[in-house]
Amino acid sequence: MTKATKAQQARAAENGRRDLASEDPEQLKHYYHQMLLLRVFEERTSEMYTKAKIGGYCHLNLGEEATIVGLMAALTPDDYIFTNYREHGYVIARGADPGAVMAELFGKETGVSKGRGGSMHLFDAAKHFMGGYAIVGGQLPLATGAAYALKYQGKPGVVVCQMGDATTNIGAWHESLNLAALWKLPALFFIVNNGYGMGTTVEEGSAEPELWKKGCAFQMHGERVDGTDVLAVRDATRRLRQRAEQEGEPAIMDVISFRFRGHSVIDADRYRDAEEVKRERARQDPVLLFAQKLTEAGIVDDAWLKETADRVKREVQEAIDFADKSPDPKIEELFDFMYATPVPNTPGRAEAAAIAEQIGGGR
Amino acid sequence: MTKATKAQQARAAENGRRDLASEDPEQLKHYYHQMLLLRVFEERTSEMYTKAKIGGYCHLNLGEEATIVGLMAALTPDDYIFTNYREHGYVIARGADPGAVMAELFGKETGVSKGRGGSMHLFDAAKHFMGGYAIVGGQLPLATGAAYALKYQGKPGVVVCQMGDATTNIGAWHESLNLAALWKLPALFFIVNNGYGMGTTVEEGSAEPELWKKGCAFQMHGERVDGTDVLAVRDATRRLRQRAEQEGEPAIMDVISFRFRGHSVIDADRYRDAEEVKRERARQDPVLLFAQKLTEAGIVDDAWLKETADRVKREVQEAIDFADKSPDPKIEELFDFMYATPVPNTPGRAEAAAIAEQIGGGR
Amino acid sequence: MPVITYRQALNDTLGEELARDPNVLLMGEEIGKFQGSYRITEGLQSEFGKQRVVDTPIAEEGFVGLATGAAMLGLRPVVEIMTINFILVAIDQIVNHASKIHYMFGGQARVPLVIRTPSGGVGQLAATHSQSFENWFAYCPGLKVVAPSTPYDAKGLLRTSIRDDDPVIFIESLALYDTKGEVPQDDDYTLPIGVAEVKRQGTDITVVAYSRMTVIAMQVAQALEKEGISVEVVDLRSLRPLDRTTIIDSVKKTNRAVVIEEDWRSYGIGAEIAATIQEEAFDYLDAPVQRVAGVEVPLPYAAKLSQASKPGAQDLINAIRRALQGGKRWQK
Amino acid sequence: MPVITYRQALNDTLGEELARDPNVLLMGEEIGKFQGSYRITEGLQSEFGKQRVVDTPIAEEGFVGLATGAAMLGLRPVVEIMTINFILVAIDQIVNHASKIHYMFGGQARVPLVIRTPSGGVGQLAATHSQSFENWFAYCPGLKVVAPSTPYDAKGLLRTSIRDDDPVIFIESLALYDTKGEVPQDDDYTLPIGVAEVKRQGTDITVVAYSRMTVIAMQVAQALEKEGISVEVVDLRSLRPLDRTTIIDSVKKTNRAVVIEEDWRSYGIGAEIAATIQEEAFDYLDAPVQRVAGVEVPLPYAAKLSQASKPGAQDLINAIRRALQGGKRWQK
Ligand SMILES: Cc1ncc(C[n+]2csc(CCOP(=O)(O)OP(=O)(O)O)c2C)c(N)n1
Ligand SMILES: Cc1ncc(C[n+]2csc(CCOP(=O)(O)OP(=O)(O)O)c2C)c(N)n1
Ligand SMILES: [Mg+2]
Ligand SMILES: [Mg+2]
Repeated sequence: MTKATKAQQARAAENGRRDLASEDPEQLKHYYHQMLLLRVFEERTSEMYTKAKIGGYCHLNLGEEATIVGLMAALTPDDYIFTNYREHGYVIARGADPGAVMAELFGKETGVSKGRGGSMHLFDAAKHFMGGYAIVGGQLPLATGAAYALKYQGKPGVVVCQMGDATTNIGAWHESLNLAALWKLPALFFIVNNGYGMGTTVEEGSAEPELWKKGCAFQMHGERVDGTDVLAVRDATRRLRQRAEQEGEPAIMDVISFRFRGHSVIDADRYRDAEEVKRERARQDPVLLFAQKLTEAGIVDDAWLKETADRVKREVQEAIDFADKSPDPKIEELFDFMYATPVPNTPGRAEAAAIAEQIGGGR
Repeated sequence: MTKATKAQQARAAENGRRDLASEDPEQLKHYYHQMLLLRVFEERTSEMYTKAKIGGYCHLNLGEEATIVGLMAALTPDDYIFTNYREHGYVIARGADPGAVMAELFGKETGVSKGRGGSMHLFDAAKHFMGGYAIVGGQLPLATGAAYALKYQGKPGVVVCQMGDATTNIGAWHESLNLAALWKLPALFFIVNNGYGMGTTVEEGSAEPELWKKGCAFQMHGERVDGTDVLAVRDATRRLRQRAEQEGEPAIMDVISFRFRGHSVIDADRYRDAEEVKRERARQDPVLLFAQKLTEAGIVDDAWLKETADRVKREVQEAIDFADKSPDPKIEELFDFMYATPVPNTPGRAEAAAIAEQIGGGR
Repeated sequence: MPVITYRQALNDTLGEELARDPNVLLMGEEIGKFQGSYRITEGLQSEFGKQRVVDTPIAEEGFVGLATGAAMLGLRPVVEIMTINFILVAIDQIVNHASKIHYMFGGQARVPLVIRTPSGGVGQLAATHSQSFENWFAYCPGLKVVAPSTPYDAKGLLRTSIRDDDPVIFIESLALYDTKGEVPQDDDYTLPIGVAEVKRQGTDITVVAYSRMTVIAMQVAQALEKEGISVEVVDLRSLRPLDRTTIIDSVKKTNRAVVIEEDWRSYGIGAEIAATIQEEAFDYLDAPVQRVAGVEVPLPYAAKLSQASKPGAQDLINAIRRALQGGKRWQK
Repeated sequence: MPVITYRQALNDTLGEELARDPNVLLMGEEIGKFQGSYRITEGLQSEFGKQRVVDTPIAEEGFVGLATGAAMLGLRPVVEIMTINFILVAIDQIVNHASKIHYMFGGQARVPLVIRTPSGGVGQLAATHSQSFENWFAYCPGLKVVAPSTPYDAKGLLRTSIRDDDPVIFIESLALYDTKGEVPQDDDYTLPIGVAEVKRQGTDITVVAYSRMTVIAMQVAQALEKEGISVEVVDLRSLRPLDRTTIIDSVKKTNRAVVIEEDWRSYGIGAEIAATIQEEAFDYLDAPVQRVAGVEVPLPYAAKLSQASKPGAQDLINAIRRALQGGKRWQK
């Protein structure tokens, strides 16, 4: 335990910002483009919500861009990802078409979940993105099970289980991490620590506020990472990913970033001091920080930044247009996907058609 | 963490056996009498089960006598106790009439739970024994809530939450200990570590097999205690009890003892090596060990031991006779206790009487 | 009587009970500093302090069980579960523990606990956030389950629930929070648990409903009146104990019945109502009891699919017409 | 066909499926070294190893969810929950997750998961260890729920369940494990999910049952035959999907029905059966559908109280007589 702790503190330090000399400029530009894409996508998403193009609950990744892009940069196609409901950016950064993601938010047939899931329930099987889950902690046992399957079948890859800081206080956390450590599963428990579970601070929710230390109960290694530094996240993930895959040593990543807005788009964020939020947003804006670093390092200039901004603007507009033009799912298909293996005495197309007809009579 | 751990290891050592010089001989004799009472009570209970006087599931405290008597010796009348389903000895050592406990096992109206609960669900409000619970981990949130109530009402006392080793792997453990630590509740999480959850060893169930260390996830202090040493258990409990009551610092006690028989009376214990079990029983028999210590210290002699054995034999026989002679609960009272606050449209005495009548017609 | 919202009625009642009894406390996620996800507890933490209005970590099993244990020692916790979908992680504490403690221990301990939670769907909350599970709790002896449909009932039943010594599951509805109605200000106004109410007198058919569906039933009853169809509306108010007498008396008068429920049809609340009516009013029924309920799918997000899956006024009207078409038996 | 016990039929089938498909694995508490609390998995760990027959810590939510996630990646886990009472701590993973994954994500992931668990009470297991919750699962779209009553059905349905690509809740009964019956040895013998069976032909009355209650129904049917009462027994076999056609066809023939269930009466399985019959066979019913069910109490431990609370053969006989007394409507 003592040793582990020392090691962990060392790591926490080592996860500091790195210089860009050793990096491939094109890679860095790609990261920036991705981060900006997520930023603009979410800003437009919030706009679309107020325009009532999007319904239900909607949680944004604003402030989390470096965390997401850094994580995805470290993963391989073999890896699987499970997340919570704050997942738009994860699906896009993992390679899903932004149009298909926006279409899902619009509830269209062309959406990544065929319009059945919505903002909190995105899925992309081809990209090994195994779902956004809206019950706090619900994705933890599932992700642990995916890691179990990889080990059982002797397949390469690891499973990343993303969650929020407040999720470390629910029972599923304890059971999942114990099983992962006990059975040496290739899993990374990736905590997006934005300091809040809705209005509750980490300190108000967890008796051990240093979340990376909570693995001690399972002899599981943990590290704190600066979530506003795309390279820090990428490198820590790479290192721990390899350890998980090759040594069957799961780990906790406590990735710190700042939540730019309320918990969801309908949260007015009254419980936080507006001034402080403004200050922190300026201080911890991953996109801005990265733009500065890249400029200082002479990797990009204002022209490139402007051009990239325009490009992203276009890309997001295209996503919105695609979503807008896409068709709604048909009521006649209401019972499609009910069961994977057909079974008698279950409604199907005919019953759905009857409902559709009745709707004609207004429902 | 580092500091805490050192401190804990020190404690673990300090919780070693003590000499008897400083002790009141009468107290020691009382402890011995209680331990033997539990021993014989459970042996006769198992006999009564095979005679079909007792039904359902039945879990014995054999091997756990010093743990129970030591715990109860340290508690005050203000304290509350919640346990799992392996609780016969706890209720008796807390001061319930052995006759009323045996009557409950027999399912009689005179039982501590009026025959409604049975072996796994004993209760004695007067003694602040707040129930045996048969869902693993179920008692943890309840006990935590009792501690919350003591603090809320500014009352003296602590709450002891007894559980087995394997119970530390379920979600309720995590949520309860986090809440207890976060809110500084006067609670002791008392683990009866008999090395097994049914057939599963501690190492097979918990990624951190040193259970007293699992509090690290909540910054909660923990200690290991020799559960075959009544004085070690008493003193450790006293110390941690006071800390919990006065400083609002909950703690974990990892109390080691050996399970003499199968998990329950119907478990043939095939998964353990019979020879080893025999050896360990001889080596870790708390009653035998204490008898030797007391004799060596010249506090008791064979005559007293014999006399105490006879007395205990009588006391348990009286308990059995009482249980035997006691009346069954009446079917006419089937719906008594349904609700604490009466409510319309709920069956009562009349409906129960109708059922009783029907039974005449054979059910 | 002043006209206030369902939300206000709940907020007032919680405040009054906190003021009345120092053993009453509120507990739940985001009920204090955040003012409550749906603002039911707005302002109460600033008024009564963090000791009486307790923000919890996300640990429903933990704090529901904690509240149960605290109730065993005499506190009277009123727990908020943000929505009924999240109650599944706490259900072991409610069903295997809170509901059994008084009976199983021979009456030695009481559990004066209230669990408030909104059930059902609104907007496009989709599969994990639009469910109804009140039938699960109504199934369990030892629990009391209420589901008020108006601000008036919400106040009367919440008061009674908080003052009751048994665990009460108090079912609310997101879609009702902004509805308005008259609410008595009288300090000891309460409503009994286990008693249904005939919310509207009628002679042609009985519509049995609870919670939000009662509002739809009342609207439909009014609309059909113009067509000369006289609908009697029975609002269950309590799902456990179930007031069968009020239902049966109504059906014996109207000879026809429809039950409308927001939950899934198979094994839902309506099944028990229909089964009860055919058991106790068989000879009075001129047509089968019709059920209007949610379509049996994990509620899809897409607006059209979501709408198509939820029971509405038109579905009720169609069911009423079906029931009225069912001719008198002896004419067959 | 050889005659074996229900337990043996399950044990054989699990072994055969483990041998047939390397992606099939068993998971649960004490199923390996301990040989299973009720010896259903006896010998399987020594035969197939610890990788295929996995002993878990006490963490139902964790390993049920783990099995669900593993199923999403192509494994076919068969999980044992020691008794259905303990499933409450895992129910969020089953209902909020496993049951929704295929539909909610537009068919992109399958969950070939089986959860086996004994329901109901036996002996004096008391309030926390004698419950029935199959109605809760039968309520949930996305789940399939089966409840075999004989060794024959147990084998056929378990095979189908393991080979099915959806989450199946497989309901067993402690009191059935030692019952015996003929079981086909044929390798591809399976039974369809969602289809009920007329276990006994009769003309005077239909008794609808499932799991252990079917055994009682068959005994009662035989006993009443001597009195010249011809009882038809419909064994539901599956609770979701529910085979309404088989039930209705039978009632249209007999004009009378009784449903017997071990669960609590209000909001139990029988409510849906009774509601369905009156909906779809109203004009054929000569008497109200009778329900025989568990008495609504947290099951007391005391032998007499416990016995008095459980449904039995005599209760069924009484209900059948009540139903037969219900005269033909048009004679009234
Ligand atoms: C079991 C459960 N309880 C409560 C909720 C309501 N809820 C949704 S998100 C949330 C806060 C989660 O905070 P955190 O884990 O830090 O993630 P973040 O939203 O900050 O990214 C809560 C309480 C839920 N969805 N599930
Ligand atoms: C939630 C739950 N899962 C499983 C069981 C079945 N069960 C009863 S006792 C037990 C083992 C508990 O072991 P431990 O906590 O070490 O206590 P011990 O019996 O050894 O005293 C199990 C698995 C249960 N009662 N509840
Ligand atoms: Mg957070
Ligand atoms: Mg143990």
